[in-house]
Amino acid sequence: MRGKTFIAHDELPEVLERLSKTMDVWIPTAINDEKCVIQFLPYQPDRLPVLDRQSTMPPKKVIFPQVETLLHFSRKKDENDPFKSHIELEDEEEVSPVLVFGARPCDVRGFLVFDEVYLNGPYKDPYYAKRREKTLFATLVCETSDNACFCSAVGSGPADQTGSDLWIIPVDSGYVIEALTKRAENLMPEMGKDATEAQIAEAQNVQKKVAALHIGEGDLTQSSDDFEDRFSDNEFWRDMAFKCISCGICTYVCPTCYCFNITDEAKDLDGERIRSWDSCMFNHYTREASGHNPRPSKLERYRNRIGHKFSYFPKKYKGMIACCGCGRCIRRCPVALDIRNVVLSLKKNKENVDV
Amino acid sequence: MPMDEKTKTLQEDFEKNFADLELVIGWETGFDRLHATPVFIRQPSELGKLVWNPLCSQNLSGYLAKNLDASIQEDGKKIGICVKGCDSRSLVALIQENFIDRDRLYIVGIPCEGTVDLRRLMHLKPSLENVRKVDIEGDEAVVETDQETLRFPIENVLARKCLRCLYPNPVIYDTMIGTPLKPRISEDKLYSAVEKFDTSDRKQRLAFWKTEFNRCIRCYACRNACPLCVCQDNCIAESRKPKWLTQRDGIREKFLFHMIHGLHLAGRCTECGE
Amino acid sequence: MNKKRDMMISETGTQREKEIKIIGFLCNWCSYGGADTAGVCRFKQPTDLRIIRIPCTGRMDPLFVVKSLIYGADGVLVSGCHPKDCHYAVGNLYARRRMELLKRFLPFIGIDTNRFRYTWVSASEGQLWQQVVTEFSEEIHRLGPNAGLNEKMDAETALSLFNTK
Amino acid sequence: MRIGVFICKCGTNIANTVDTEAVARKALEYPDVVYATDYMYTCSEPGQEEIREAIIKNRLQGVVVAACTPHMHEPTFRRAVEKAGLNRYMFEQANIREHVSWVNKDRESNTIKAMDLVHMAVEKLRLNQPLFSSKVPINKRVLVIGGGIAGIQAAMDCSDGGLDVVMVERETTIGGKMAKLDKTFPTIDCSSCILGPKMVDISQKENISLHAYSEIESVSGYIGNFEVKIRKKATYVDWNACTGCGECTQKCPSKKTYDKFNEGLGSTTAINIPFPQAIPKRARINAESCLYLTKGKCKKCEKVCPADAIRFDMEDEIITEDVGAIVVATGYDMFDYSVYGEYGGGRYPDVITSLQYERILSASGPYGGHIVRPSDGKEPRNIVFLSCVGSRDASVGRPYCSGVCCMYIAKQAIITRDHLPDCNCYVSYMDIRSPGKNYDEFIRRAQEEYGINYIRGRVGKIYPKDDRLIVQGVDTLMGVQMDIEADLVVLATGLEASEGARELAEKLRISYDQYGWYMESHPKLRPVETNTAGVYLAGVCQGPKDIPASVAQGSAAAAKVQILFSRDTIETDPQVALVNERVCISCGKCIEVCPFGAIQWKTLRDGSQKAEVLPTVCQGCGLCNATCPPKAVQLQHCTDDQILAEVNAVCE
Repeated sequence: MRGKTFIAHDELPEVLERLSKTMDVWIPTAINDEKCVIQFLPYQPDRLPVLDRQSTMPPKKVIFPQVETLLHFSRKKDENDPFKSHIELEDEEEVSPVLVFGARPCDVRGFLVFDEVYLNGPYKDPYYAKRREKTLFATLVCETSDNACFCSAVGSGPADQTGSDLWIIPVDSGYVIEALTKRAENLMPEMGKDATEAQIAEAQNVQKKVAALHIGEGDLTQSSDDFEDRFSDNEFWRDMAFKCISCGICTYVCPTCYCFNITDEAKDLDGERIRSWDSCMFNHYTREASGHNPRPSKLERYRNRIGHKFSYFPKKYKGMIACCGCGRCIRRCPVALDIRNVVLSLKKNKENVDV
Repeated sequence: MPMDEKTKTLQEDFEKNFADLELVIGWETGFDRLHATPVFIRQPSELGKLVWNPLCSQNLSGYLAKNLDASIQEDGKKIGICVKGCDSRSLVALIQENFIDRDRLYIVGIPCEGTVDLRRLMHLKPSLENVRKVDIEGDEAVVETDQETLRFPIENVLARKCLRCLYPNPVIYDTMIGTPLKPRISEDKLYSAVEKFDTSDRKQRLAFWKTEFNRCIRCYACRNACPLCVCQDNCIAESRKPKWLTQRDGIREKFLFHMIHGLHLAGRCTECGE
Repeated sequence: MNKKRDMMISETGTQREKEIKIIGFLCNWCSYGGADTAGVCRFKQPTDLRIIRIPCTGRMDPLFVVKSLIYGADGVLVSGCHPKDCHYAVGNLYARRRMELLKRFLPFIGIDTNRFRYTWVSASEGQLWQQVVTEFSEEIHRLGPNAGLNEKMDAETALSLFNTK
Repeated sequence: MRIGVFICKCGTNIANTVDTEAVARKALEYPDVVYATDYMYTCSEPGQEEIREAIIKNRLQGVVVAACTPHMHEPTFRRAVEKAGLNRYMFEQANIREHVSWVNKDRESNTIKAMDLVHMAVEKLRLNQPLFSSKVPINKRVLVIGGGIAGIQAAMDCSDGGLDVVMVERETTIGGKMAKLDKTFPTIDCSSCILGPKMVDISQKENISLHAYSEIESVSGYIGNFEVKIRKKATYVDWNACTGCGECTQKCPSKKTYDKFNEGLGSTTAINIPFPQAIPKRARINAESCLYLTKGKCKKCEKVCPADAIRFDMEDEIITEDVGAIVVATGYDMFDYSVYGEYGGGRYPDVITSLQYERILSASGPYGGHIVRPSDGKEPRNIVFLSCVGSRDASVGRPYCSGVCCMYIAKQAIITRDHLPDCNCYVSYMDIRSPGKNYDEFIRRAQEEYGINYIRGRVGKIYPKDDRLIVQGVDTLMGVQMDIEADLVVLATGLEASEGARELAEKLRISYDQYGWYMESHPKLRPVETNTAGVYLAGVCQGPKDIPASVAQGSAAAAKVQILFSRDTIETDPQVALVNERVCISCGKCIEVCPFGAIQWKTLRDGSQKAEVLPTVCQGCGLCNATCPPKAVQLQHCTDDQILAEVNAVCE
């Protein structure tokens, strides 16, 4: 096994270039610098990683694409009886191995939520599993946080290594890389030179310093009972959800939101079955075929979002809350709705609540 | 009038008139002092939350058309709402289209010097921390942090829509806070960007829009923030019957979605920039 | 002939390379009748047009035109009763405003406005209909096939555009 | 769905240039198509039988026929599928004759085009829904708007058939323009002698209620069930009390009131009855010239009225009538000749209109039937009649022929020669149009028996010289200049849509052309119907015509009403708009755009307001569908999805 390696700043493109020969390397990159939108895209020679701040969109789509074709189908009519037909199905082809380079601990933690649902459950999602198995995460120790970040409040932290395969520690002159899983070790020969003692020491200092940080106030992980108590408090939810404009951006930028919709798009006798992101903020999410909707307004929908993340999910999955504290939903919300505030408010003035 | 004073006048005005109001819609400081967020006040004791500053970008008039159904109408009491110049125009449009009843509103208009585009600000100063206050003084945006006071030329940090705003002053109001302002742009220059765009050839224009729409993630925030996008949950972009769009995320679907948005707002848009 | 046709039918992809396809939205009362009249009079026309019968041009949402063009129709022709001559009194007046708006909007978003045309042809104007179809078809042939917004190709072009900026 | 496709060869009409067999074979590849064939004459009885058999044998649920235009045989095929037990709307027709085989000879391209059209029809049909007509009861009362000869005829015919009739007349008396005429062509019989008895009948029929001096305020509802609001304008005389004795008109001191009935020749009193045979014969005070109403002093009429009928405080009153059908017979106005500056533009008192001349000729007119000049009361020695004043002249926006002028000029000239045998009559004409029964003979009599001078050519100028008028023009047949010293010039003024015709059309939601004439549903085959079901046209309001034609159309409109009322209910066309209340966002835009007032607000149980289409009023234009932002309103049988399906069939 190789020890820790070092990549100097100016060697990074070279390393990425080399890695991308054998696998798809997704990096956070600014597609239009002026607009400050950073998203994960496959590495290309003229595409540079932006590592000094959190990406606008998490790397969710690497494993869980916004739209994914599950299968192609085509109906073949019986020549003798055109009413009869048989259906030929064709799965999507295999996926290639992927390295996500430069994700942050919160981004990676999002996939742990996914894993509970799509890998460890009674049912395994083959489409998710297929990509998940072939994906490695090279995660960056997170030195930059802002007022919307709250990873420590959800039981994680800026130096949380859970779910990562490689560990990237930024030091003055570059990055120190460390393999965390067996799968990652094969990649180490590609990861620059061996790190010097001094670099390793510097990296340990950074790691230590960052690990000591507590990002976000309070503890949001034990809110399940509070939520249940509040469930019927319509006035509370009205006030909490009032400013929400029912757009879906919080769910789209969320590394843990895993809901999807499946539709068949057919033309004549051929078509494909596609799976696309869905959002519980949308009216259609729970609309029934009859037209009835059990969550008719944003009050019920917003309550569900909180409940799902902080109560239903941890109840079902060993206490794990479906929130990674990345703060994107707060940062990107057009009306700056603060999910932390809502969760903390669950506790307040409880004596007034008529249960 | 400085921002603090305006905030104070704003609070006082609502306090004076609160007896007639069931609800006040305004802005408060968000999760940090760099963010403002809509606030809905039902108790006079909470009026202290109200703020006015160049971060109050959200157009609150949309809440009136979309979210206030008949049920919250309390015996003849009115809804108080704060509007900037652009917001007031949306309000007029909504009143004209009979989505809201002018008589139910108590409108406090605030002449607006422009709102700060946080993305532009963060681009200039990515590590902006511990902000205390953001204000506009003449042609400069002033950002006070715990450590220092920063000054930026407004053309670098103001939302672009604000730089070409013709209506800094509310066009409809019951009370106005502060004195009317002059637009920062003359009418003849208003469409200079569009004119410039018009000089590009068709293929460049198509490429431009493809690039823009390619970034779209179909989260529908643009639509939901738009005060005049009144279909909301029934938008044909999501409807399966009729089915105008599929769930695919290709450029076609995004393009058509934005065409729907564009054509549905043709002749109605008040250029609030939401 | 049969062989050629069979080829064109089996390879639906290549069939389209030859045929230009124009979608015509025609009001039932005037232009559809005008097209019938042109047929009855045997006024020869190009074969590119596929007519969709609608009750009135007032039924036309401009989005039908946008959708057709984005999805690869080579041309779109909307035709109804002459203004003031609408079967439903005012339907075509609304249509005229909408189509005029669309005509100005299309170039702004980079769609060739020459691929879209609206005209007024009454049920008796078979000759005019022949002229309209012939001229418009010639125009569309001159412009060539419309790629529309092709999914895959465009994702790539769009990305390459980011990088060259 | 199980769809059957039938490709018609139409003999050789289609089969010559379209490979129908290949189209049928291709159709089998489309989704849901389980049966496809071609046939020689699909519309023939055996062809229809084949469709019916195929429906039953293959348990088809929808049928596409690719044949001629649906305008030709859609009803035929709908009946055919209905006979086999399908809903008539589970049918689509692809037009591969008028739109394909007849307009190009390229067999290969035609075949592909036909395949596409069949494909589109199949895709649309897959989204068709069975539609069902509903039945609504008919209110068997008819409203006749306008009490001229056309309206009178329509009202009488309806009344004679046993229908209740409501007649609304704008003036204080019925009779219209015909009541002002002296004689009628080509028989020279007395106009009031033939009209008078009909007017009296109207007043005496028990099933006709007459609202004179009234106008239509608004019309709502739909065929079989209209609700009409009528404004009864203030007459300042209680017509229930007034006996029409005329005492008041004798004593009224305001004698300079414009005499509308006499076309402004002479003047009348502020309180007045237009003419002795008026129906109803009731007095009305002209508020603009009444001394009491303008200056607050007088009340002479009140003092002399033996019936105490004067009501100075009277106001307009709105009444409501419910009817099942409406006959519009609002007639016309005379063209305002003053736009012709070269004819004096109204400045010379002895240049008059033909209708003024009728009043001069009339024994009940201002001069008692003596032909004298308005300026000095002298008998004229030379009279010139000018034809086409405001007709066939695009420069004044009147390119159409008024149709009656040639004839009435001949009539007036003949009567003139009867009255004043020494008076020379000249007629300056462009062309003579006399296509009616005995009309051309009449013109010949004028020329040959009565020695009236017909001069072909236009008059360029009329100017006064001493107390006469010089009519200067050109005689195009002789090729010489024409200068006639005339004592009186009669302008054959053309006909134009009556004042307020457009406003009324909008209330009735019927179409009018660029001149304001009301548009019939079809110029040849539906000449008295409008595009608003239950509204019919009679007389000149639809376009210039003479008395026989107006009477004929009045009777025709009455016949249409009788036909409608011969049933107790009407079946509605189910191809109408329908609102999905769950999707409706209550913006009201559909209500604003609907040309027929077919959409109204409906209050749901939760108090919210949603749009609702009245299926009986809806004409199926789809304007609301195009306007509705969330597409909550969908036009049945032409929904967004159906149009999109057709688009998608062509694209990609």
